[in-house]
Order: sequence, then structure tokens, then C-alpha cells
Amino acid sequence: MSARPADLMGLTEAEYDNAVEILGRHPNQVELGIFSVMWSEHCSYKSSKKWLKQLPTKAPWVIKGPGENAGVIDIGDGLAAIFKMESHNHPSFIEPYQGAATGVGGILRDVFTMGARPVANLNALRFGSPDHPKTRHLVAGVVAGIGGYGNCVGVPTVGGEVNFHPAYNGNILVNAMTVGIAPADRIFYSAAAGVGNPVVYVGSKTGRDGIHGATMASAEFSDDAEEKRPTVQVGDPFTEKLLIEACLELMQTDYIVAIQDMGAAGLTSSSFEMASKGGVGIILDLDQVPARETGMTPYELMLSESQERMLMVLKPGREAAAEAIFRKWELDFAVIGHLTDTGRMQLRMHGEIVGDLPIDPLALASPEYDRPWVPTPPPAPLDRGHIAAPVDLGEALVRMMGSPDIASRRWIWEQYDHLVGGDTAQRPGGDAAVVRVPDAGGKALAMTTDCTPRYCKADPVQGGRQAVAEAWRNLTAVGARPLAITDNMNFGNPQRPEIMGQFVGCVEGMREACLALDFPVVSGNVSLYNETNGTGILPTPAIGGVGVLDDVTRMATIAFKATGDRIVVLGEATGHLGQSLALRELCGREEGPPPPVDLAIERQTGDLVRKLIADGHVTACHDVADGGLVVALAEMALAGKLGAEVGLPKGDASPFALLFGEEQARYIITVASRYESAILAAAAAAGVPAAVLGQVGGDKLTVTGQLSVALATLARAHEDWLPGYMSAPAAA
Amino acid sequence: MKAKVHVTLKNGVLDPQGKAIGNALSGLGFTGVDDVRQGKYIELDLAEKDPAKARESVEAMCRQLLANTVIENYAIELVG
Amino acid sequence: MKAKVHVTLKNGVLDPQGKAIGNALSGLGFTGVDDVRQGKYIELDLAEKDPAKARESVEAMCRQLLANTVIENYAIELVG
Amino acid sequence: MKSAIVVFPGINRERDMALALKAASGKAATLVWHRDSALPDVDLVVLPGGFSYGDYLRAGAMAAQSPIMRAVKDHAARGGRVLAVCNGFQMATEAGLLPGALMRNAGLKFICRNVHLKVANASSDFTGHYQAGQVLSVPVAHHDGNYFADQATLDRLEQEDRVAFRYCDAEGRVDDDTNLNGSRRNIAGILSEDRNVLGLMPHPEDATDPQLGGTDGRGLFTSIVEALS
Ligand SMILES: Nc1ncnc2c1ncn2[C@@H]1O[C@H](COP(=O)(O)OP(=O)(O)O)[C@@H](O)[C@H]1O
Ligand SMILES: [Mg+2]
Repeated sequence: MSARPADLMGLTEAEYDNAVEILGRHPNQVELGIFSVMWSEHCSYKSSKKWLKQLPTKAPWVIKGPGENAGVIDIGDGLAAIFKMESHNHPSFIEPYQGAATGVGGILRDVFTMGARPVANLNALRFGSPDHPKTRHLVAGVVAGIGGYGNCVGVPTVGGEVNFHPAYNGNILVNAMTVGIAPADRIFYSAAAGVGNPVVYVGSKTGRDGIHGATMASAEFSDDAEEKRPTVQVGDPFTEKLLIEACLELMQTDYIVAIQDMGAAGLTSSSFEMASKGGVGIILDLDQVPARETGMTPYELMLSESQERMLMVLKPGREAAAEAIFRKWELDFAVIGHLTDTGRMQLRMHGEIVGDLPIDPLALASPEYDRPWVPTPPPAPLDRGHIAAPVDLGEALVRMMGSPDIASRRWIWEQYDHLVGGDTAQRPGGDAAVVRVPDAGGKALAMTTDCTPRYCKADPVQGGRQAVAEAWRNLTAVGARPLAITDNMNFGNPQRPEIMGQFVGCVEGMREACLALDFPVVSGNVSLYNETNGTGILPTPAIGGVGVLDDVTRMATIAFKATGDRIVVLGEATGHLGQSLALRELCGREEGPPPPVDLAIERQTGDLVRKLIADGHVTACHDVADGGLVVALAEMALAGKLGAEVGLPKGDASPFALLFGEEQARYIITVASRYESAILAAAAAAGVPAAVLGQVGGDKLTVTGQLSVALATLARAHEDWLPGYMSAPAAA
Repeated sequence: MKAKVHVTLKNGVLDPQGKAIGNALSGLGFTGVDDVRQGKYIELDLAEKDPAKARESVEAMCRQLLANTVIENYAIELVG
Repeated sequence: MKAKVHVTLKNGVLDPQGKAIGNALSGLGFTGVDDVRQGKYIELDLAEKDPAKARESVEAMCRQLLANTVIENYAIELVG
Repeated sequence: MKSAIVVFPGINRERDMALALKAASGKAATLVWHRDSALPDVDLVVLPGGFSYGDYLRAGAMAAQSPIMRAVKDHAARGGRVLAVCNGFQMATEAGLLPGALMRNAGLKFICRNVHLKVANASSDFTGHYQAGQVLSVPVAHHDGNYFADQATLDRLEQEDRVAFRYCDAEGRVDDDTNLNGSRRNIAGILSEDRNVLGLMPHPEDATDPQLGGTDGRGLFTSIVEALS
């Protein structure tokens, strides 16, 4: 290509000019493709970089923060937890089963690339309105895809979250998270080193699938997106399982210099990242790349997003021994190049140089935008006088329990093998999943994913804080010490200042919460342009939190345990209905400011809860979240198959607001009656408001003078909604 | 009237099933199998007697349900 | 030489997939679908040029691997 | 009791099984690689759960043809015990060690949850520690657990008291409503003619640790250990 091409493959004119300057000539097709993917939003983070830098990433227990394939934290006993969350939003909308399945495959690779055996998967999902004609099909496909992949690979899928909202009608979110465990002194990184060292390709063969997926993930949808039908990637979980075993076996040796999975933009981004991090050049012999199809061009080989592939740099002379391991696992293994001191990426095929690009200038010159943004205007306060509270609060509770965002997700998690591995101590359905660390005494990891997008929309800063705080709270509620988070920033088109303002606001809120809670960000992912025809999704910074329980026998669960146990509420009731689920589901209004998050109170309350659980006096614990106090009580009752009788919490709001309001930093705990006074004293000493609300027992949930509903009625509402919805005939 | 529908993966789409079968066959000692592709075969008993109408309706079934046209092709054959 | 293999469930073996497709079709408003059966369709590219030998070898593949004769029948068709 | 677990590349419950065997017998099981053609000298061979070779064609179909399977068959023919769980059960039927076949769940979905099992045979080496009619709570995790055999085979299994477990509810009711996956006659596990091979879909190995939600699967391991020592 000696002249300016008509199709700049997604680059702007200015970006193209910059590319010409870097090369000193016009790029050829494969080179242009490489510029295009390397400078895409997905690979370069060009709109988000400036802001992401503000997130706290350090703590004494952080071994490796953002910048590698996944984040690494020290969990004691010489072990590290390695985790990350990643989106597969666009592919899952186009082909829900394969899109979600390959999303799981991709995030697994990010984690085992670093030397960890994956021990748990989670998934944060957002779908459109249940009434939207595509929603059912998308839910069915995504859930089957996540299960289909994770179950076969043999990694338990132990948690996640699901929301439904019309803002996701044209852009669903599929965020997958993997947590793995590795010896803390055997972490593998991606910086290439050692001129002359062999560059090795392992895994599946390369086909023509998913070419330009990275740029697709960086573009908006329009109505004809489905017509474009980019080649969808098909996942092969069995091959992934082989790849995990083979890589972990190779990692027992000292043959590996650097390793990197081939994710978005395949061979291009993996080779560039390895070379650029290590400050070396690389020469790739494209004839050696194992190809699934004949006649593949350099462009196709470099940009294919075929799944289940990895790139490694080995120590010299170790090729044969490494190859033997991959052959044992029946995987392809090929030396496809070596490291050079040229600082250039050189591509050779059929004896010719087919591409030649300087690595650092390309990587360093990758665009970084300070996009214009406007802060989200504060929402108008909610006028309490104008809220028509439902007359029958019992009926209101039943409706809430069967509403799409609260109804039981059993239909989903029963399609996931959440037990494989023999270490799942807390199954889905509680505040956080708990998985024992294999062969480490009683140590266990707790994990959760959280975000309340309707809060983020109304007030990005509070929403960002709340997402982090809720993850921290959910880990605390099982008794774990929260350690760090991964995030998945899902937003609309960053070229619109309002959307950029949402992003900036959420990051600010997250930053504050991470600092206040000693809960740093160690990895993450950004997914922008989640828009269809100019309408963006709700801002959704999904947070994946990980914590540690030193003694799994001290783990708390949400289920009521014994008749007569006292129910204690920690935290203050103000009856905050703004942006509450009850306001939306029962009054049809999405209004007002979200509940404010006071991080000092959050910390104080959570620290107390954790201590009380560790002391062994707490028989059940649940944080108060969507649906407020009474929904949390109902969830505890259903989990324990035991009712309760409680009074209204004190506060100068209506019973409706006190029961369904969503003020933050609150937990419900139960204790045997003989510990009641000790618990109250401990709370007083910690400066945390605590009140005995009632006690466990019976087969009804009763709020004296307000409502009394049989557990069986609540159970039916809670359990029947999702299966009922999913089995209704598909719309034509 | 009976409709026989074949649903096969489009060219270029990875076929893990076919690949696995190919590997297994060679493991069993069957040589000379160059490629294996696996698809679905669906038989429908239709009340409709008119071939044109039957085909039209099966076409619609394929597009809406039987085939995932993002990655699969379908072929319809009517008998009887 | 190409072999096309159809693997179908035997009569009397309930076909959950076929039944689910039938239900889904009627949910989509397709009427007049009396029965649906789902099977597998496998295409093999063979190096063998001799039809008799090819058939014999594919027969063996079916018996050993491609079909489970407790529940399935198979049919082989050779082309090219 | 000396035991071996056969490891296929896509097996994923070997660890769960090894933990349960170790806890019950005090001895670590030997892991045997699928490409090996001989078994070590053991009393019990376990075919564990997972996705042996991906299970893309039919669950267990390819594993049934693997070299090690011939050795497992010989072991069984000599009267050696074989415990075949989940994917192992699928392999065992595919290999002809047990009659019938395991088809896609009637609901077509993967199912992972605790289910109730009614002990139908409480006199085998695998089930001696249970009472006939006892109801257990044990997890399942499978997509293809819908047991099929023709009427004659089913009648024979029942006449010969070879049905080991049936799906039921907490009260032990066995009927269509408590049939998890469409299995003929609610069958969850069966014994071979000589009662030395047990195949079952549920995972007793995942119900042996109180920390992980129940110990009803322990009886099965205690039974084998006692019978074989
Ligand atoms: N997609 C999913 N996959 C697996 N588990 C899920 C999924 N969605 C929700 N869950 C589980 O359901 C339970 C309730 O979820 P959620 O209401 O989001 O909890 P919380 O309010 O405590 O964050 C949790 O245990 C969660 O892990
Ligand atoms: Mg919670």
C-alpha cells in the first residue's frame, strides 16, 4: 500500500497520520491492521487511561497491580490469589452461547497465564427488560454458554449478579471473573527478555475467526449490527482444559521467560505487549504459525482471535522439553520466532518481510485522550410526601421478592457446576461465595461481584463508592477480610461528554471507597461504546471483590439458624427511598438521589461485623442491599426455612420507607439470646448503632403491626419468577 | 409430509466436535480420515401437504430456531 | 471420497431434544408440527477411493465410536 | 484398601474423589493416566467425573475406547471393584461394563444441586453401610444423566436387585415429580451382574465433608473400605 487507503480500519485521520509518521511511509494492510487494533479503545484504553491512573492500586498485600494479565495479592502461607474480570458484551449479544463461553475462556487464560490454577469463576450479567423480545433468548444462551465452558473446564462457577433494565435492551453486559491460586514466589509475567530466545506458540490452531474483534468491541452498535455478523469465535473448553494442565505442568520447570495469552487482537497484541514490556524486538515467522485453514494471509494470522492459544518466550535450548509437555496434552506447539535487539516487530512469510513496525513508538504513541466531560447533574431530591406507599406492605414484600432484580437466581446457578474441585464451602445464594484454598488448612477465599447501576446513573460518584462498598460489605458479611478488587467499567460512548462524565464520576467514587476501605484495584477491564442508536447503558462499573477467611469454620451465612435467636440490626435507618428498588418496582419511579455512602461509617460497621463473626457469636449475617431491610430479612428466612417476628426499626419515616429504604452500611446479624447484651455492648463500644429488632422462629415473616406473610408465599414468589419467565413461550 | 433439515457449521467456524471425533478416530487406528465436521440432523413431521407452503414454514423455523444463522447454515429437504 | 453419516435415536427411545424443539416451535406459533426428532450428522473426508472399502471402514467407525447402538441407529452414504 | 483413579485429560473431579478415598481408607489413591495400558495392583478402580475427552460426541464415548479401559474391563472381569461416578458411569455404559445408556437430561439443562437418593440395594460392597429405603442428600452435576435401558433390561435390573439408587424427594417418594432428569424408573445408579461395578450419576465424593454441605456420601466409601479390607 503506497497511498492512503480509503478504509482506515477504524483509525481517525489524525491517528492514521501519526502512523505514517512513525513508519516514515504508508502502512501496508497487515501493518494498518496492527495499528488499528493496537490503538483501538479495547487495547489502548485511550479514553480511560487518564482516569484509571487515579485508582489506588497499592497495599502491603498487593504483589502485582494493574498492568499484567491479572492482579496478584498475597494471601499468606506462601500463596497468592490471582484474579481479574473481563467483558464479552458485544460477542454475547450477537451470539449469546459462544460469546459468553469464549468470555469465560478468555478470563481463565488471563489467570492461568500467570501461573495460577483457576479455582473459581463468577459472572456479572446485565440484560434488557424482561419484556423485550430478545431478553429470554439472551439469558438462556449466556447462562448456557457460561456453564457449558466452565463446567467442562472443571472450574466451579460460584457467584455473580444479574440485573434487568431496559437500558440494556440493545447492549447486554457479560462480565466474567476468574480467581486462581499460585505459589507466591512462582508468578509468571509477560515481559519478554533475552535476545535470541525462542518465541513459542501453543494451544489451538489459528483460523479466520473473530478477526477484528478488538475493534468491534470498541465501536457502537447500530440496528444493522446483527446483519454484519462478524465471524464469531467458537469456544473449545476441552482444549482449554488441556492448555491449563499443560501450562501449569510447564510452569513447574524453569523454562519460561515470559508468557502471555492471545486474547483480543490475538497474535498482534500478545507479541507487541511482550516485546514492548521487555524492551526487545521480535521477529515472527508466520509460516510457522499453526493454521487451521489454508492460504491464510499475514493480516489474518496476525489479527485472528481464535481461542485457546498462548504465546511464550522460552529459555534457549528448552524447546524440546517444553514441546514434549504440550504433545503429551495433545496441543500444538511451534517455535514461531525469536527475540531481537532491533526494537522492531518484523513479520516474515514465504521468505519475505511482510511487515516491519517499531515497537516502542507504536506502543508509546498509542493515543491518550482527555475527552471532554460534564459532571452528572445532581438528581432532584425525592419529595417523600408524594410517594404513594402501597397500602398492603405484605403484598408489597411478596411483589418485591418476585421482582426480576431480587428473585432467586437458582435457575442460573444450578446450570453451573459450582461444586467441582471439592472446596466450595459457600455455594451461590449468599452474600459471597467461599472456596477453600486447596491443602491450606482452613484458609478460604471469599468472592463477590457487585454494582448498582441505577445508583451510578443517578449519581456516579455515590454509585462508584457504593459498588466498591457493597463488594466490601458482602465479603465482610461472610466473615472474610476484604483484600482487593478487580473492576469492569462498562459505559456508553466516551465521545459524549455526559457519558465521559459518568465514567469520571464513577472512578472518583471508586477511588474514595478503595482508599477508605484499604481495598485497592489490582486488575480490571474497560468496555466503552455500549450504545445502540445513541442510547447508552446505565453506567456499570462492576466490581469483583476478593477476601480471605483464615478459618473457614468461622464462615457466616445468611440463613437463620435457630428459633429464638435474636435479630440485631447494625447501622441506622433513615428510610431512604431515592433510587430504591421498591420505588421502581412498586411505584414505577426511578427517581431521587441514591443513598449516600459514608465511608467512615461503612468501615466502622464492617470492621465490627467481621470481629463479631470471628468471635464466633454470630449465627447468621446478611448485609442490607436491594429492597432494604425487609427483603434482607426475607432472604435470611427463606435460606434458613425459619420465620421471624420483628418490630419496625426506629426512625422518623413511614413504615414503607423504613422497611424498603436502601440506606447503606447496614447488616442484619443473629445471635443466641445469651450473647445479646455482649453484642450490643460491643457495638456501642465501636460506635455502631445497633438495635434488637426481634427474633427468629415460626413459618411466617412478621413485622408487628405492618405485615405478616407465610414463608411458603415468599418462597413461591422468590423461586418461581425466573424459571417461570424462562419457560414462557419465546416471543416470535 | 416430512422435512429433513441439516444444520452445519459455516466454513471457517471452529468445529470442536468434528475435531474431537477426528482425533478419537485416529486414536482408534482409523487412518486416512482427513477431516470431520459434525452437524445436526432434524426430522419434522408436518401436517402441511403443500410442498411450497411446507418449505416456507420450515425455512422460517430454521431461521428462528433450528439454526443459529450467525455460525450455522441449514439445508431443507422435503419428502413424501 | 466423502462419507455422510446420520446417527438417529432408535424408535422407542424418548428424544428430549426433539421434544424440546417441538415445544419451542409451538411456542413460536408454528402449528402442524406433529413430531420432531433430532439426530447427528457427521461428514468425513476419506483418503480411501474404493467405495466398498470406505464403507467397511465407516461401518467400523460407527459401531466403535460414532453411534451408541444401545440407543442409536446409523446410516452411511458415500459421495464422490 | 488400595485404589486407583483413572485420569483422562478432561476429567475434573479426580481431586474430590481422591480426598474422599483418602479420608475413608487412610491411603492415597494412585492416579493412572489414560494412555497407560495397565493398572497397578489395586482393589478398587475409580472412573471419576468430568468431561473425559470433552464429551462432544457423546459423554464417555471416546473414553470407553481408550487403552486404559481395556485394563479396567479386565480388572472387572477378574472380579475387581469398579466405582464409576458421573462421567465414569457414562464411560462404563459406553464400554459395556454396565447396561443401558445415559442421555441428555430431559430438561436439557446441566443440573448442579443436592438431590435426594433412595437406597434401593443396601447389600452390595458399595452400599452395605446404608439401610434399604434410606434417603440420602448428595449433589449431582451433569448434563447427560438421563438413564435409558429397554424394558427387558430394566425388568432384569430390578429382578436381580441391581438398582442401587433412585431419585426421590426428602420423604423418599419416587415418582415422575421427583425424577431429576428423566431417567427410566428414576434410576440414579446400578450394579453390574456380579455386583462388583457400581455406576451412578450423583457425586458421593462431594458429600463427605461437613464443611461442604453434608456427609451422606460417606457411607458409600465406608462400605467399600470395609468390604475390601
Ligand atoms: N449470574 C450468577 N451466577 C452465579 N451466581 C449468581 C449469579 N447472579 C447472582 N448469583 C448469586 O445469587 C446471590 C444473590 O445475588 P445478589 O442479589 O447480587 O447478592 P448481593 O445483594 O448480596 O450482592 C449471590 O450469592 C450471587 O452470587
Ligand atoms: Mg449481599
